[in-house]
Amino acid sequence: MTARIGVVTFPGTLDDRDTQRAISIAGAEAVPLWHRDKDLKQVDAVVLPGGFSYGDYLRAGAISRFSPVMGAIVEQANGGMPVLGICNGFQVLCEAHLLPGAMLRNTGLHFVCRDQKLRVETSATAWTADYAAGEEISIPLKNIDGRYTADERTLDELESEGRVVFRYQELNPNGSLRDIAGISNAAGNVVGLMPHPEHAVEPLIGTGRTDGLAFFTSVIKKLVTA
Amino acid sequence: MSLDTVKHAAGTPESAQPWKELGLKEDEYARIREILGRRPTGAELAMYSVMWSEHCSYKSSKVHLKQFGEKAPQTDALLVGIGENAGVVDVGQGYAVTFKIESHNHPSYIEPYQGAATGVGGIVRDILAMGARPVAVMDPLRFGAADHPDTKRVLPGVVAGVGGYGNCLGLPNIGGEVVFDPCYQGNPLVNALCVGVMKHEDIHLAQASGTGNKVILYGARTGGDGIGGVSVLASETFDSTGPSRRPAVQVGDPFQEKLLIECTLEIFREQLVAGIQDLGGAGLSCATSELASAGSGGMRVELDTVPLRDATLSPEEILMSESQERMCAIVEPGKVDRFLEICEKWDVIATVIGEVTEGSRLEIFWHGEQIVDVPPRSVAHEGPTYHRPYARPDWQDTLQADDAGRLARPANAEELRAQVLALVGSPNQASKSWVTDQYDRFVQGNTVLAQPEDSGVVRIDADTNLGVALATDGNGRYAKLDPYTGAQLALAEAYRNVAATGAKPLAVSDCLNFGSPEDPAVMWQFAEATRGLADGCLALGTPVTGGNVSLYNQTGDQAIHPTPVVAVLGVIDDVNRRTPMAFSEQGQLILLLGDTREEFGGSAWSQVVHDHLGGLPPAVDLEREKLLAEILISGSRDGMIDAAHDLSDGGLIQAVTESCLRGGNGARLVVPDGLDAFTFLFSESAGRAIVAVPRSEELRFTDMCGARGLPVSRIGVIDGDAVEVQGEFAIPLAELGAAHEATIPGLLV
Amino acid sequence: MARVVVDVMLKPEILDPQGQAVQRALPRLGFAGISDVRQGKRFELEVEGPVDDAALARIREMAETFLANTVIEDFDVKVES
Amino acid sequence: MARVVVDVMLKPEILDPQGQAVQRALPRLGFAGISDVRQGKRFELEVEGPVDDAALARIREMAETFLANTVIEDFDVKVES
Ligand SMILES: Nc1ncnc2c1ncn2[C@@H]1O[C@H](COP(=O)(O)OP(=O)(O)O)[C@@H](O)[C@H]1O
Ligand SMILES: [Mg+2]
Repeated sequence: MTARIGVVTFPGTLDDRDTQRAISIAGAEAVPLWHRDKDLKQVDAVVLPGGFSYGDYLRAGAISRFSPVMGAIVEQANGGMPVLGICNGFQVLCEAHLLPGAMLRNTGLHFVCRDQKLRVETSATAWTADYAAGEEISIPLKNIDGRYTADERTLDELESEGRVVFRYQELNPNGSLRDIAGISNAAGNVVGLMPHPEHAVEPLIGTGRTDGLAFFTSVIKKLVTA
Repeated sequence: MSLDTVKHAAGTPESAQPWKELGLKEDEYARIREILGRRPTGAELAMYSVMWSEHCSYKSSKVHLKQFGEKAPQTDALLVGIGENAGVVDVGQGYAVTFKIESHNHPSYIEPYQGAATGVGGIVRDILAMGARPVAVMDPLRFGAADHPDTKRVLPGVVAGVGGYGNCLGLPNIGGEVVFDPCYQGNPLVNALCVGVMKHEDIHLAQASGTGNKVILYGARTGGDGIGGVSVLASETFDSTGPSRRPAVQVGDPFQEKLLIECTLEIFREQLVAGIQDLGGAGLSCATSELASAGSGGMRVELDTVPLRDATLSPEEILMSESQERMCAIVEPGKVDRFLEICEKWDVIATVIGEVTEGSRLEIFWHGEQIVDVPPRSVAHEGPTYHRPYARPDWQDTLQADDAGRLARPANAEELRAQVLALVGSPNQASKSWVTDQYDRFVQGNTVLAQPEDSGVVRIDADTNLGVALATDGNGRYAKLDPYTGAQLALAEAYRNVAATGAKPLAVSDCLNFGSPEDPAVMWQFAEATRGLADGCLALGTPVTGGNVSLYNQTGDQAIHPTPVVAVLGVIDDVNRRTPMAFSEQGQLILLLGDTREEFGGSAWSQVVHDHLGGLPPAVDLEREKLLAEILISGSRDGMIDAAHDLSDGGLIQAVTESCLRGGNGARLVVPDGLDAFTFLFSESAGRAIVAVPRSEELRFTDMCGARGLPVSRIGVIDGDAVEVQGEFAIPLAELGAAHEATIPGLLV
Repeated sequence: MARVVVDVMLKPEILDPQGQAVQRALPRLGFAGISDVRQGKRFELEVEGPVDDAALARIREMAETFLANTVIEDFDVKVES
Repeated sequence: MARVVVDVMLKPEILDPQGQAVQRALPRLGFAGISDVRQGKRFELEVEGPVDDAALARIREMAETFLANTVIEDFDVKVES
């Protein structure tokens, strides 16, 4: 069986086509989903890609969160379907309360584009099984609203439940609390992170490394063996 | 206020009109009356005045720009030449590439963020209007003195604007320039380039043909912002913003533009348009008159159907408004419904505002009454032409006689070392990562090389690995010393940068930034620079496909350095063989290609160490540039070189420093026979590059150079973690890196 | 037509680098005596029909679910006089 | 310590993409009856010492030269009660 992974396009989404390409390279079928779609075309997993949906006006992700497609995604995510939010997608997941916390303007106040080192803190999610816990990877990061924030209780809970999935290494590019780059929900099927694995799947392109490919192979393996 | 209809105008020939306030000259106003056989209506006057402005009509420059056509080299690559929104170049495999560079200088001085942002937005729509998907942007920028307080206002705003708009559109920024010079104080240069890709059959042109076809305006609503923007763009002073109380500043909405791009590409895919034009300077005046002028018939527009953001706008203001993020399409009646459906899908407002008519006139109505009745060509293509007087300024000889070769040179190795550090840490030579890290270079997932590489390279076909390369260059200091040679040096440098990454240079776009054309000295600089560029393009076989002229970049009688910025587009058939600049393998040999002479006029060294500008710029040898490019391309194709970096401002030591820092490896250099260390390190002789060659390839590579007659010398080896010049000095990479990286952030805190 | 203003500010415990940047710049520009700056958002809503309690309740709901993210922000709704 | 609020809004004739995006979203979220939305900035300044006319004049100057970009924005200074 070939896994079918949906990629949502909101108005203003930018990395949808790259994400589709990354999914194909990893060996699954990428299924485009439109923000007005009310059903998910029977996909097995969904990626909310990066970009500036609705221009990031109001707050990043604040308007997209109300799109018709999000209703279906919230429902199926709560039922266990793997969902990955990258950058703007992560912001949408927070706004939609599928993940706790919120994203704020970078402390440096600038857009930051860099090759970012991360530590994969856990392989116990749908999207990180092909990494080893503690593994260091380097993938592009590019955002202006990437400062992950939550109250202390939530942060402690995330830590104790092993739901901090990625942490910035060497440099915290945006002032995220506890160097958090990505988190998951309690069940581990919903993951959000600021850096961009889909830009690190081909040796020649971008940073020239393929450290992001395992996101997609992880979920594909899980879906195919399920 | 009563409506000034065509009928009313015909009956009131004596009514006084504000032609002067609109920037028209007396004879120009007389000519409009002659063309129309009556006085123009207010709406017609608005149209003529914006379309006949310097910015839209190129009235001072077009007699010189003609050379780009007259001297165009023979090439099969050019699919669409000068005159359309942008030129189109055949890059093989059925692909066509369109690219163009434009200026948004004056608006960016007034409001840096929005000025720069809308500059990016405007050039992207030009590329989109050709039928192409925009795939990357670049931003050649120039600011006043690095330590001037106003630079702290302008630079961060411009950079945030370029980034804010481009990032939000999802266009990777793959290169540009950041140059500081006191001559740009008060006149920063914000140039923006966009490149787009399409299949040959997708090329679209700006023409309104087919009687009965509908004129559809789509995108943002029309508002009062930007009215008078055209006059600001090209007028002598910032305060002559036309008759309107409306602000001249335009605010961009990159989200709207992103929707416009996706919506337009979907419309192209379904072949729903017969002609298309973006709305830029002069707004609807420009779009309607140009579409009608290039088409076969006339056009009728119901102006009151235009969706407005501000209901109080007058018809004149609607015609002149430069509200951003709008496009105008000509659509067959049977395809209108589908067109509107796609717009609805993307939340883009679209309105049928008129149709193509049988006749030959552009007619515009306001609630049923006719307010415009003109021959469209007279508005769009038959504006005034000036043969402005020009003369070589008398100070030019004095300037050239002030030879930089006489400047005091470092007396010993210690001074030499100190000057190297001063050079690589000077604002113009320092790392620009503070700027470029604010730009997304990864989006779209096709970026093969981006800043700080010699050229930006993007893959355009993921199956065949076909790619294009682009570099922009300009050196106002060289051009000030000799505008003819300076323009050719800009061209040669961009050409060399493209070749250094392994791509074959194909075509040129240019942005000519100069002072006031009413100053004969400036006009001479302009004439010389265009002549130099046209001759250079002919010699290199790379036609000019389009570009932009920005005049009046001056404060009082103080003009900026003449600054022709040249963009060269190249093609690389397999991006896998692109050559990066990094020295990444210890033990590889460093070879210097080309001749090094004592050439310091206009050099970075003369600026940094002596604050001097005088003498002659480096000599240009375009045959040598071609040969060098061939060698660099062959070296890449045959896998002989692992790194290459062109030599330009700052000379060899600058290039070696950049390649070492990028690769994280040091280098041991030996001064070749016949050269002194100072000249070896700092000369800016053109036609040179350094390459890193695996030892196993040295003989094959140097044999190739020998056989083709390109001088090559082995100058060192990649080694250690310092840059060492044997017998002179060594500088640890960490120290070089700190000097190179710290400068720009230090200036802007 | 009436105008309702919604002010949205970061909660006091949340770091506000924009406000801080403004505050840090002030002395350099010659403005002394400002001990703290916070930067937030102001929305001006033009409301059709009467701004009665029901309308205000709806706007408050809109602020709570949409205009502000109450994880990080507080809001305040005022009828403009 | 007194609080002075500076509200900065885009001039009415200037495009406000953010406000427009918010307004367009409202009906989809089930909020009808809002005919226009403009989004601006709100600065809360904590002022040391008395907020007398001199202090207000200084703050107004600060707003004019720094907090607002008067090419495209208007501002309003208020003492918080
Ligand atoms: N404003 C900018 N935007 C994007 N890239 C830039 C900008 N300024 C400089 N760069 C990049 O930094 C690198 C070094 O610039 P420069 O020294 O001008 O290059 P060169 O001398 O080779 O033309 C190049 O890759 C250039 O494209
Ligand atoms: Mg270069």
